[in-house]
Amino acid sequence: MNETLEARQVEIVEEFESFEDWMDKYEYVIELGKSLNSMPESAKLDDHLIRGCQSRVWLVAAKNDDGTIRFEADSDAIITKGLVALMVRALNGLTPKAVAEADLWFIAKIGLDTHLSPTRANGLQSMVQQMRHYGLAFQAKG
Amino acid sequence: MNETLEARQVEIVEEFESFEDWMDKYEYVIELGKSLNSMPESAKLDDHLIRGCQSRVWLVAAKNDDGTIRFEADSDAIITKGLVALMVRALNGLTPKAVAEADLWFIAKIGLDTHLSPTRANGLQSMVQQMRHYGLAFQAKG
Amino acid sequence: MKSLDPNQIRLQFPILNREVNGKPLIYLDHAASAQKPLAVIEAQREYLSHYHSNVHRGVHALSNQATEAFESARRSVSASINAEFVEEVIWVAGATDGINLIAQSWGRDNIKQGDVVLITEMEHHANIVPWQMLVKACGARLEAVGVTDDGVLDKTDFQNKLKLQPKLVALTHVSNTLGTINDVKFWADEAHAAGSIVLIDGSQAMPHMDVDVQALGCDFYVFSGHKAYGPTGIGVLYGKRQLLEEMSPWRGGGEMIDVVSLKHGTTFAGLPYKFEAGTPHISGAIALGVALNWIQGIGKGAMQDHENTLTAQARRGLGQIEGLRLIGNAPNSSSVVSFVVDDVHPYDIGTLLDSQGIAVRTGHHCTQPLMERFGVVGTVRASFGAYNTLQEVDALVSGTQRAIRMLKG
Amino acid sequence: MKSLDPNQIRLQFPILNREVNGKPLIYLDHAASAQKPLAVIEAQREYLSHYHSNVHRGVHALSNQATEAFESARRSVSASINAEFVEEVIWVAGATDGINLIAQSWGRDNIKQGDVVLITEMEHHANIVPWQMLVKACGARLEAVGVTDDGVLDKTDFQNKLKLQPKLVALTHVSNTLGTINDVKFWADEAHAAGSIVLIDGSQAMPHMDVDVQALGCDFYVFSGHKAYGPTGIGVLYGKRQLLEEMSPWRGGGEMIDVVSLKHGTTFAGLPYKFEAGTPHISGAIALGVALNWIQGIGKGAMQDHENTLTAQARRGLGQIEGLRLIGNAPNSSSVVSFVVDDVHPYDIGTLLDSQGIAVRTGHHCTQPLMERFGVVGTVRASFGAYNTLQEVDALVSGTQRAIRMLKG
Ligand SMILES: Cc1ncc(COP(=O)(O)O)c(C=O)c1O
Ligand SMILES: Cc1ncc(COP(=O)(O)O)c(C=O)c1O
Repeated sequence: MNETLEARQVEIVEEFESFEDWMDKYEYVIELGKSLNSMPESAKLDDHLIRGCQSRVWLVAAKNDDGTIRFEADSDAIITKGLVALMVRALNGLTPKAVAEADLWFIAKIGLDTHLSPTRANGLQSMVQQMRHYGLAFQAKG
Repeated sequence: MNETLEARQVEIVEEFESFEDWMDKYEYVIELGKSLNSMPESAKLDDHLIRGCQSRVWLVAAKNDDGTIRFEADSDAIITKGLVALMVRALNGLTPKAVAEADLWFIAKIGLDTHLSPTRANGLQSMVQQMRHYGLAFQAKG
Repeated sequence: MKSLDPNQIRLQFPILNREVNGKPLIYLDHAASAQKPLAVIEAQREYLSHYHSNVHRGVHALSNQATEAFESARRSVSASINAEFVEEVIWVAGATDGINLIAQSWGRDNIKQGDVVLITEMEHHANIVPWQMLVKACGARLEAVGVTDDGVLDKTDFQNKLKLQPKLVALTHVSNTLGTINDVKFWADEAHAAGSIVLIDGSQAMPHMDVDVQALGCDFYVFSGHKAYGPTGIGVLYGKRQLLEEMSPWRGGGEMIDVVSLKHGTTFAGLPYKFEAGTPHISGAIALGVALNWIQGIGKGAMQDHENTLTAQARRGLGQIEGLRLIGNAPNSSSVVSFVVDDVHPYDIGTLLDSQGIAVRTGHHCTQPLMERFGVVGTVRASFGAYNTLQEVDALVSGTQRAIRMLKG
Repeated sequence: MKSLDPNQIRLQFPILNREVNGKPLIYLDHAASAQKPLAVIEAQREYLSHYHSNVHRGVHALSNQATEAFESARRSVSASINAEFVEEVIWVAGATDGINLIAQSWGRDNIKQGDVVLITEMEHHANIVPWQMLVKACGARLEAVGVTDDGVLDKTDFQNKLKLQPKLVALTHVSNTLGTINDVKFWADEAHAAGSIVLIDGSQAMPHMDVDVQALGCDFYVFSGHKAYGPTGIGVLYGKRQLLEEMSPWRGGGEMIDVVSLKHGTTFAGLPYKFEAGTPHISGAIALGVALNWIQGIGKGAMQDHENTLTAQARRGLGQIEGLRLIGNAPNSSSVVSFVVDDVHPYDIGTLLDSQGIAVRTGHHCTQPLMERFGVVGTVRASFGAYNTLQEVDALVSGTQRAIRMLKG
């Protein structure tokens, strides 16, 4: 269990606790989506695309000098993008090992797990998997 | 409405009225089946065969000198044969017109109509139709 | 004609009492699948609880009872589409299954190298992919009639493409994405004049309007039970008797045979059984019969009137929202409203409507070529049934406004 | 292992309270279709009353709830047959539909002119006719392994026919007419050694005995829901992932596609969706999941024990009736008893049993080649499920005696 990750998840959950209803939650997710930097169109390559049936997600991962992982991500739907922002916030700057083993329990806790169901059309589930794969891959490369 | 046919149907219904339960009814149907002359094997031609999924019925029709119809029929299942016997008894010796227009209400009245349902596997429904067809055909021939 | 009181009708739909996300459910996804009246739910329960049995050939009472109900449901279907003969009604698993049956039986028998199959740009994938697969297998060619900006079949294009003398014209009665009602009688006549066989996809028409296959003059007509207030897993393929008689069977197995012999080969049963291999979906067929009778009881005319009122109000209300564009503006249309909003993803609108308890569908609605035609990734689609109310339409409009404010603000 | 109390189980089957022809129903037609426990009936009602919606791709809560339940049912099936991957479980309309899928997808891709497909003389028409149709279309050849007088597969004949190096061996796990349990693991190994692909028809095994597709080593396994205490219109095709991945789709339409384009052609979805075109039988799948869990709850071991007791008693009792001949006397057999009586037509016995409230099936049981093999026009078949009792077996025996007395007397 990675302490940084745990602390971040606790923080996110606290942020969401104040919201009384769904619309307020989404209001905040939308805000998060808007404040996440968009990837330049030139970076939205098919190689980075995770296709859901409806909204699309782009994900790029790179290694920082200290060996931790840096994610950049985007989506064409703003709510998806807000959730993407949360994932990135939770996992950015962690070690490959921590990413590979990450248990993202905060999503369920804040009640947005339906967006991550494998049958959901937004590509988020695949994104989380893809993030873990990067963790594994970067671990392997050493 | 043919009076002979009506009288015969009334008679059959009366015969069946005395039976208290199904087994008694079938006992009698079986008896009727046994007492109906079997057709010689040589007469059981495919031309005369009415195939049900389970039991088979053979039916031959001929014209009497007075223009009425004479039926001969048989079945490989004895209950079917008993029912065949009842049909033959009801319709034998009637004019082609009477046969073509025959309303065989007695079957329902004695409670054996499930055996005549089109979905029933015994070929009886097709037999009744075939008898009416003979009525029509012999009418046409004059 | 009696008019329809949706509040009376709602009482018959147990699901409409429920909440989602803490809000009362407003179900505007009728075109994806209709909710079920109690009569249908109970018919299925009653069947399974009291007279379930395998049908046909049984000697016992249960089997006869099940068979009678099953065949009586076929008669209900036959009556409700005015088929000439009851054996023209074939049970299938749904519209998709029915179209595949035609493609793989009639199609493989009749489509030869170089032949043309004609569809339209507004078809559901169910009426596209089977033909793509068929033409590929046979070396034939698939052509599609274009759609105008209003979402209407392009008449000139259609007439030009009929000059290719397509062997088959496969056309939807009502578009599930645009709501457009096609003049299928007119096109069936034109197609017949060009020597084509005509298949109508009635999935979105059967739940809403009178369907008379003889008056339409089509050769095949298919629809799914679940969109017509019936259960899942069952649908209907209607075909003209002579065509069906000439066709090869598709699925082999029990029920569809006459004599099976390893030495002498197998002969097939007559219609409709030739196309009904295996144990059928008995409870589904029976409950679909009940659903169609239930529709009959309310009256399709009354339903259509009511749904037209809802649709008009939705189009009016949504049409006034800035930046919102209705996709599909045919003069003659059914109870489907599709729209997109500038700079907003349909998924976001759908999610925010859902969190207000309003169920709409977003995405391509299994009509990707139509999305391409209109240059959109997807639409938000609201669709209405007999149980929807004007208040629900108003909630859709204000909910959409609220969603857009949140997303753009 | 817990043993099973049929009287407790009967309480869960509403239909068993009814009368037919004025007598309490004794349902001995399990092999044609099982009756349904309340859990299954209620699962379907509950679904239709509270969370029906079209599955997949929906943004709204109902759609997600339905999708979760639908996919969770797939996991139940996967667990109950011990599939390696959940996507190896494909929903089909029933065993017949599943076998046709294999014949028309895998078959058309793999069977070439001169190839041999091997079945057996004891197959159900569902496992004969699709292969007859396939070999006819492909110029291949169908061979059938013979059956001994006891109703067992002829081992020598089987081994000889494997020397023909059949591309496919399609074999029933349990005979629906004879009750014979085939050693499918043994034959799967032998067939694989001969280079064949192996399809097992599990229609009559799944409701009665443990099925572990990995242990059996088969490539395909199919069964129908309605025989396994589940609803009608749904069934399962299991296939090894790699085989399924290589196979062409069969039905085209919605759900089974990735991108549909009229210009660039269509790409297909991954497993399992590639084979699930159109709106699936959602309520059927969910209720089948419940049925398999219900079976699990009782335990197949306990069921089989109980059913073996019933069958042994029936064989004993019937076997003592003069002039009665049991058809099928395999040492290893399931809860099916078929018989004929000298000079008596099966239909007559079936009718007289029915009038005593006893539901049996008579006729060829969709196994005409087997009837030919045994030189009979049909048999009377009694078949048992978990809800049958020894008293019912006794009623069958005495009812048959009475019928014979009436018919011969
Ligand atoms: C051994 C066997 N195979 C296949 C089938 C066909 O099953 P269904 O009619 O449910 O498709 C049956 C049942 O009739 C059967 O007993
Ligand atoms: C116009 C149209 N055709 C075909 C279909 C396919 O119906 P199903 O998925 O029930 O087979 C649908 C429904 O999705 C439809 O709307």
